[in-house]
Amino acid sequence: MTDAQGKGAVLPVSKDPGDAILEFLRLAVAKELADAVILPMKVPSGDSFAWILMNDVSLFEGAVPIAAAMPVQGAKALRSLTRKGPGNLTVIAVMRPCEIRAAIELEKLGQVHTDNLILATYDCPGAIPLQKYVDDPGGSEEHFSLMRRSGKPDNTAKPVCHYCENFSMFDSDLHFGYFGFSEKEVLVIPGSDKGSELLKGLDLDLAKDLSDWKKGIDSLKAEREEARKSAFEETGEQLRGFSGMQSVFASCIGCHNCQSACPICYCRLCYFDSETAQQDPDALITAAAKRGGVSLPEDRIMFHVGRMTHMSLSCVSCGQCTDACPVSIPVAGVFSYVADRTQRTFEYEAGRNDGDPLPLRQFRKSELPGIHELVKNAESEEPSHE
Amino acid sequence: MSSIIIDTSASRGVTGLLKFLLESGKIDAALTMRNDPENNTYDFGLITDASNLDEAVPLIPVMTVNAGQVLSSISISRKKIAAVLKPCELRAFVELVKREKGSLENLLTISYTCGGVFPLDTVITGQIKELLPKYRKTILNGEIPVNTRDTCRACEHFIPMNADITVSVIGECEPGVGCVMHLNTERAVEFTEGFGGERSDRKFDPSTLKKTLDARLAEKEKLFASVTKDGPGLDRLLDTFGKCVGCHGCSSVCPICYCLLCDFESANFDYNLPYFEEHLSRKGALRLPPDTIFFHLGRLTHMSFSCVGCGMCSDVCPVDIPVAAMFKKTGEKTAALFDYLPGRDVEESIPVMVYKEEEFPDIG
Amino acid sequence: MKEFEMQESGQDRKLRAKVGVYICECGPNIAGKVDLDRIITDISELDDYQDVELVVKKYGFLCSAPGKEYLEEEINSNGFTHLVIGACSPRDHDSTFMGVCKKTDLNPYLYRIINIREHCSWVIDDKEKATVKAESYIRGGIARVLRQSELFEKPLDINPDVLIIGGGVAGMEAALSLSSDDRRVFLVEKTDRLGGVSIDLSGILPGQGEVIGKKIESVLGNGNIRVFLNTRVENVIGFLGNFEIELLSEENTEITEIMSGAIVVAAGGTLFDPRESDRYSYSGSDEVYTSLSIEKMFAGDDGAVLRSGKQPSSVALIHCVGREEKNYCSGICCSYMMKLACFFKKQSADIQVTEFYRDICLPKKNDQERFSEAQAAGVALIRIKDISLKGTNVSFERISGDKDKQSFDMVVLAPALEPSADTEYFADLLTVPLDEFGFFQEVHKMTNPVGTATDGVFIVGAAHGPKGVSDSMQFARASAGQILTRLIPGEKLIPEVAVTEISEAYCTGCGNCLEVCVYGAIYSDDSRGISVVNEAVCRGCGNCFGSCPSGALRTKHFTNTQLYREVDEALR
Amino acid sequence: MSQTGNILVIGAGIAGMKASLMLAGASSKVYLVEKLPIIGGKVIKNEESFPNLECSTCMVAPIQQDVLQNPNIETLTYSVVEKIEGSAGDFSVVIRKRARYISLTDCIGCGMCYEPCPVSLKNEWEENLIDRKAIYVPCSGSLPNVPVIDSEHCLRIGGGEDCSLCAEACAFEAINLDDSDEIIEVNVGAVILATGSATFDLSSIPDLGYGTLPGVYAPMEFERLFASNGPTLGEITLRDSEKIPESVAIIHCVGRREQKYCSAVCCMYSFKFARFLKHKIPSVRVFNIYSDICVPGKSYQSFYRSVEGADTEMLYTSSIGDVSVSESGSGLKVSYPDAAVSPQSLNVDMVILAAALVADPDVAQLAEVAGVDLDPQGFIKTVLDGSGSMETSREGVFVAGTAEGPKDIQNSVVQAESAAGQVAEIMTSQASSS
Amino acid sequence: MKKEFTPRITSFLCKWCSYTGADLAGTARLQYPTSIIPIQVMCSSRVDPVFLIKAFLSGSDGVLIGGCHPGDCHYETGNYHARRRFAIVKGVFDSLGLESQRLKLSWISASEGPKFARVANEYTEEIMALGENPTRKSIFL
Repeated sequence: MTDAQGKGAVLPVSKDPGDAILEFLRLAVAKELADAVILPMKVPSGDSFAWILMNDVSLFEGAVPIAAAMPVQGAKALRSLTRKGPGNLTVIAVMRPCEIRAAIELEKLGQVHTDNLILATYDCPGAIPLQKYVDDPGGSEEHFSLMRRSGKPDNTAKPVCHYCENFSMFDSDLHFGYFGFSEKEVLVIPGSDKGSELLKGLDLDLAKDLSDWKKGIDSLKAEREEARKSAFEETGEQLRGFSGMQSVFASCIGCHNCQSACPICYCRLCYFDSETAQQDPDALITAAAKRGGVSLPEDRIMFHVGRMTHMSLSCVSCGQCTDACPVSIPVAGVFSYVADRTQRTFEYEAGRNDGDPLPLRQFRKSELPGIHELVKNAESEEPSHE
Repeated sequence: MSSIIIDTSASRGVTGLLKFLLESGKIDAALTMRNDPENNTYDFGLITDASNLDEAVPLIPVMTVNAGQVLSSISISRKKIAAVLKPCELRAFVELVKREKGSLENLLTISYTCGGVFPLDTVITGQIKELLPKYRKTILNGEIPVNTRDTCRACEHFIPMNADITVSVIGECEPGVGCVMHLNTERAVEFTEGFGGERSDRKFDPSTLKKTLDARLAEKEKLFASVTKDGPGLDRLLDTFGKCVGCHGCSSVCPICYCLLCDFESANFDYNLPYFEEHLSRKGALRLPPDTIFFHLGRLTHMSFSCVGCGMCSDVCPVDIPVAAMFKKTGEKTAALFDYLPGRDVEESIPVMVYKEEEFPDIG
Repeated sequence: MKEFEMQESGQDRKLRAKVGVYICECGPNIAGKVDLDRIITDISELDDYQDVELVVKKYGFLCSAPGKEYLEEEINSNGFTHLVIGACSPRDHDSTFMGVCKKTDLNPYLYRIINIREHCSWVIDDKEKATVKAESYIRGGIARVLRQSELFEKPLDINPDVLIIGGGVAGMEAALSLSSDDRRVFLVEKTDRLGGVSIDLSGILPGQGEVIGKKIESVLGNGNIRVFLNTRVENVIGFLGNFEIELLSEENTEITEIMSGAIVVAAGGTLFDPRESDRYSYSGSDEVYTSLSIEKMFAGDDGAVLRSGKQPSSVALIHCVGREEKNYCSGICCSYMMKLACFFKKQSADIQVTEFYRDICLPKKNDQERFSEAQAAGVALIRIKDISLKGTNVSFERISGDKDKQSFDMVVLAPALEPSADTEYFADLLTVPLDEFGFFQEVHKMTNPVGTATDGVFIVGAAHGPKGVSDSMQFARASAGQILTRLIPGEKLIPEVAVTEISEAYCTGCGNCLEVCVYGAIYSDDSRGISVVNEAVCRGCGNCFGSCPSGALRTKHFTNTQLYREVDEALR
Repeated sequence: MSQTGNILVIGAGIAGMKASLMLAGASSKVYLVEKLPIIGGKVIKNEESFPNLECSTCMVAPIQQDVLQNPNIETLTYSVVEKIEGSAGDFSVVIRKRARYISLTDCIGCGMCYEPCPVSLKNEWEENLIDRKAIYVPCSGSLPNVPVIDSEHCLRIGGGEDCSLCAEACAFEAINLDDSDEIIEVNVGAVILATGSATFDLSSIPDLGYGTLPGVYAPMEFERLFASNGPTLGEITLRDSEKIPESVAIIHCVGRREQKYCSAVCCMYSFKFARFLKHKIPSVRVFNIYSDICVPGKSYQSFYRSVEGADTEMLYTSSIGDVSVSESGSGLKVSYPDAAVSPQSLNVDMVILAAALVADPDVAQLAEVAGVDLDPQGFIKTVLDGSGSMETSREGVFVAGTAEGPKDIQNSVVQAESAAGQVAEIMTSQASSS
Repeated sequence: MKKEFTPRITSFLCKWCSYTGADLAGTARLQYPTSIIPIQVMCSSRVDPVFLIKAFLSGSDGVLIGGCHPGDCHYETGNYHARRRFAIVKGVFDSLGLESQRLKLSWISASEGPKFARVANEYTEEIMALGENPTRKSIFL
């Protein structure tokens, strides 16, 4: 990692870190180090944000680099832009760490091409749930600015944010650090050669030592780790056995919004919407007859479990699924919990840019020694199923 | 054309009928809403064993998913099914049948004069518990219950079209009268044969219904006005749909949107880089992912004329876009072009599948 | 870092496109109005596409013989994967350049012609504007051609045999002109004899009797014609060149299965029943007759006499019976009524014969003789506006408006010709639409009157519309003409290439496309719950596409992505 | 005999083109000979064709394209057949390819050559309603879209003057002013005569004022007047004045008495004209003067009913032969005996004479060349009349379309298909026998 | 420094009639504005509603469909379906208050070169009057 030498450059802040970032981007575009940037912008109705690709500096005014809510997972924006290839434009995208991580996963899946992208992250205090933000933009903004200062998600933030330990520098080309600082300055830290290049181009010298900032970050991390443990324990409890699963997803109406909001679910046609997954009506009724009745739409649990198997290895716990759920099921909580386990099984961390191929695309002759035990455990859990 | 009167609540009456049908083997399965008390959630049950009907709440003013959609996947079965549907669900189903997405052949449709349903969040929050009693009273007097879906409040088609059995819920089932079932078809008469209750030739009583209708029409005017209050045009459109997050939840819960893969999720809407570059150079900025408005306009042209205004779309929209109101309003316009009413008659063919040689003289 | 044993990755396997862009100067017609050199520079510098190499050149006359050779050479030497020609209207030279491609390894469907003459240089005087427009067209062409894909002709084996439904004159005529040693004909007749109505008409058409008699003989005597009497067509599936047919014999109720490449429907017609209108008080029992029954009498020995057996002394011939009801003129009645009139006169000169007509319609060049003959024979002709009968008492309104009454011994009605009873059955069986009058609907009134929407099914004789014997035979021969020139024993059919296909993954089997396709090219595969295109029948119009919300259809060579890219480019 | 697979079709109208395409499709080599410089025949002169008023160009243009692009068809425009010798299965044919002076291969139809030509003449194809140059294409949209030089009137070719303005204007050196007729000899197995028909010579009935009264029109003149690619771009204005007619009389059955037959198409095109007029000029009054309505077949009467009363007033005359047209003031006076045989008259701006279809004046000569008999009406005779066979008195020679007698498009096509079928029959039987 | 506004009218022309008509306008050298962007389709029925919207939202100032006159369709009935589909899009546009004048369906036969030129000119005028399509600049689409 290029930030190994632990240095970063300093950007002055006028109002809030966002402006500093904007100023930085303006310069980059003006100096033609980048052709365009991708930033959130308030939608006309003012109660939400949209991703805007822009190169007209005069429009930067309306942009909000560090937005309080995450209506569309940034990786989706990057995917729509680069799915067909890297293109000729050098684009700087400023996004939350979880968004960048999702983008990196998607690149492994051939859905995103980062060749000409400069991926920038920032210290993320967490996001306000979409629904909350839409209902009360003003209030949410206040909460968010507090969170930004403290670096701690408050009760209005998305549940997953409370225990997200990847809220700061990850495998991005560039990172804007500001946690634990007076609102006076923002650190800009290169995370890759691309990043360093850009800073060089802007004659920003890496004068500032990062250790203080790092300390701050680490202590926040520690708190989140705690939160994480307890959260997972809770979820684990809820999920005990089949009935647990069932009650968590009891109110599911099968709209599959969680899947369409998910940045990792990149399929055009979800397997669980496809012909193959359709039940034959007669079979369904005979099945119903066996149990005296069946709940419709069928296979709701099947869908969620199935989706876990498909994408949990790449899940970045961004929480979009919970936001999208019309019946407020804590989908993200469950998926994050499951992902944590599956990813550990393969010593894999979603969103790492270390050339680690997707676990299911490779194998090691000698691995998963304990797999049989895993199966046994499953069996031993059998009795508690009902 | 006769009717059955049972000295019990409408809901019990219907459950009773379903029990009878199952036990007498006249049907193989019954489709009705159920209540799961421990998670206090609602879902659709396809019930084959009469004893499981205890948790049935056939007339509950909740729509977790449009029954038309549910039914379409099972109605092709050779098995006989009785289904309790809201009027708009039945209409949606009829639209689906026209699209080969279901069959009325082995179906006994039971519907009722509908007072409208509560949005899903009232269920999640448990609010519905308090709302229900009030609800029953209000619809008895033919008034519009509070907190129901705005498209329900503005729905003038609350009397079922072409249902085999119509249960009176609005107005007519005042205490003392009990549950009134109107048998509209031969099939209804034949299925209810041997079922208890007092037979009568009681006709539909329009009095309260009229009152409801007027109230609804008034609401509709208000609703339609509200969705275009700041005047029409592209800006207005952006104001409404601009915050769309592109989850396409509206189309996935839409009973009419039957496509496996929405065209707008197909490869047709992937763009090469030059496309973005061009727009960038033209506008200085553009939205990612693109085609937010495109999607909604496209859906409007694809299905608005078949929109039954059930309101599912608005209910699942994560950013509270008044999708249903917009679609209902536009739908009425487009359907009117062909004096078409979605779900009115299964024989009435879908406007886009047919044509008249002499029409639209002003076009072309 | 952990080491992996991995499958070989497919990363560096990539297709590189090389697009040739050749612009025809067309003398001053394009070069004079468009700055080609500028376009060439601009296009060559396009960096829109990854992995795409562009070769841009101009040439004097690409459509000229040397031009075509030049192009062929260029394609071969450069090994283009795609080709764009900027020239004139595809109507003029699309086929020309497709021809050039066919000579090379380049699939002709990976080429596109851009019309920068008719739509550009010829309609825009301002050179600057014309250049800009031409360039955006060509860019559009490049964007689109890159989305095109190879298409190949799929020749189909055909069965030259022919099924003919109906053993009347039309059917027999068709059978005789079609049958040969390498083409068998199956002639199916529902009754127990050949000849149809025309046998009864024998009376009025001189010599018709033996003519038809001969035809029947030669049909029965023809080894290549297999006649099925008392037989109905039970089931038909397939398309031009390949029909599978089930025949049901009424006698032993057994099913015969046959194959044929084409079907000629000569189901014939029947007469309008005067009872359908009370104006004629027709019972069939008194002295009011239809032309057909009179003809039968004339065919017999004692001619046309009253039920009493006596000669009628006065006969009224009434034209246009049913014309108003059916709202068409059968076009043959005037002629044969004149003939009948003469017959009566021949039978006995003292019979006074009166014809009541509305219009004289004698559309054949020789019909006029009949009229003169009738006049010469002293037949009274009365032009009327309106008429009604009470038995044989005729009350009528002359053209002048005067009302009048006359009574006769005998009245003969000329009923209109209408479709035979089983027309609807066949329409349904063969998925051929009927027209407003209940006759079969031809695929095109003028340019293809015997063809139908179901290619391979031909309509002849009175099943197509009211016709006399000669026209029926004419139509029969026309259908034979089409079959003889399209279904040639041993040769294959080459169906349309740019047809529609349906993606099994996306199709939901809603049936929209099925509904709008007039050619019956789409059927629903219930086992898979989707709709399927029969590429042998599809004409590639794309109507089905417009009806599909699921994006499940692709009209080859006109796919969405192709058109979208073209639009996007053009709008830059 | 390898040659016998070839076929000669004379006349590139709808019937000739149809037959050629069918036989070419059956992989015969077809020589399609057309005396005019363009193909398409009479039908392309109509803007729309009855009964369903279908755009004729849309209907025929694709057929023309197919003919010109079909590798099995050799289209010889501006050519005449001079000899047909031999017998069925082996005719030797002599064709004179008249000098066109413009190369069909080099010319791309840009039209640069018309401008400079100093000669101005009436355009016969446009029924003399507009002028053309000595080098010209008959109408816009002509196929092949290549001009021809009217050698008779060309200053250089006809007048011996030293003019080569057209050649100079041509960027493609497509014009060869020294071009000359070419004699082509081909062997064919069968011949189809599809030379079409003409319309009755209206000037032979002076009382109708055709040729003397500018307001009196022949049907084809009106077709062109209405055509959107015609002389007036579809504007209906009176000859010799820009006036838009306010009243029009259409007189039926002109020439029926003389010809002694009913052409069976005149009523329909008369009603079509009425519909045209009413659509273009809503205020116009149209009168159809008739004595018999002949609308045979399933689809004609309903059209008549839709026009009757709505687009035209129907005036019955007891004797159509006694109708006359005379000048009255600025307009025309039509006199006719009515149902009560009492004389009536009517003032109109325009008169259209529904002329009978008659045999083409050139057909007699063609009959000679082809060695076939004519019928009393001067049309080409079929031997087995009424049997649907299109064979003429000479074996191996067939006829199709209005060359055989008056008929509508549908029946012309049906005959063409029949003829093609009979030819195909011969070809196959020969193939199998040889 | 405001440069003149040249509208862009995406024109879907049916191969058999309108495209031929457009060709005829060319052969007759009838001048019409550069605004027309012809795109050949086999039949007007090939143009489904989504095409119109696509063209509209990607910034066409006008969208034109040219088809055979009713009754003349090369594929029997295609243009009748096209007309219905068009009616629906118009209906949607109207009820949303979008400028439905930016969508036009015109029957142009193969012989109507002059008509094609006329339609091109008149429609361009109309669009000129409407001004540039706001979708061209709007960034939240």
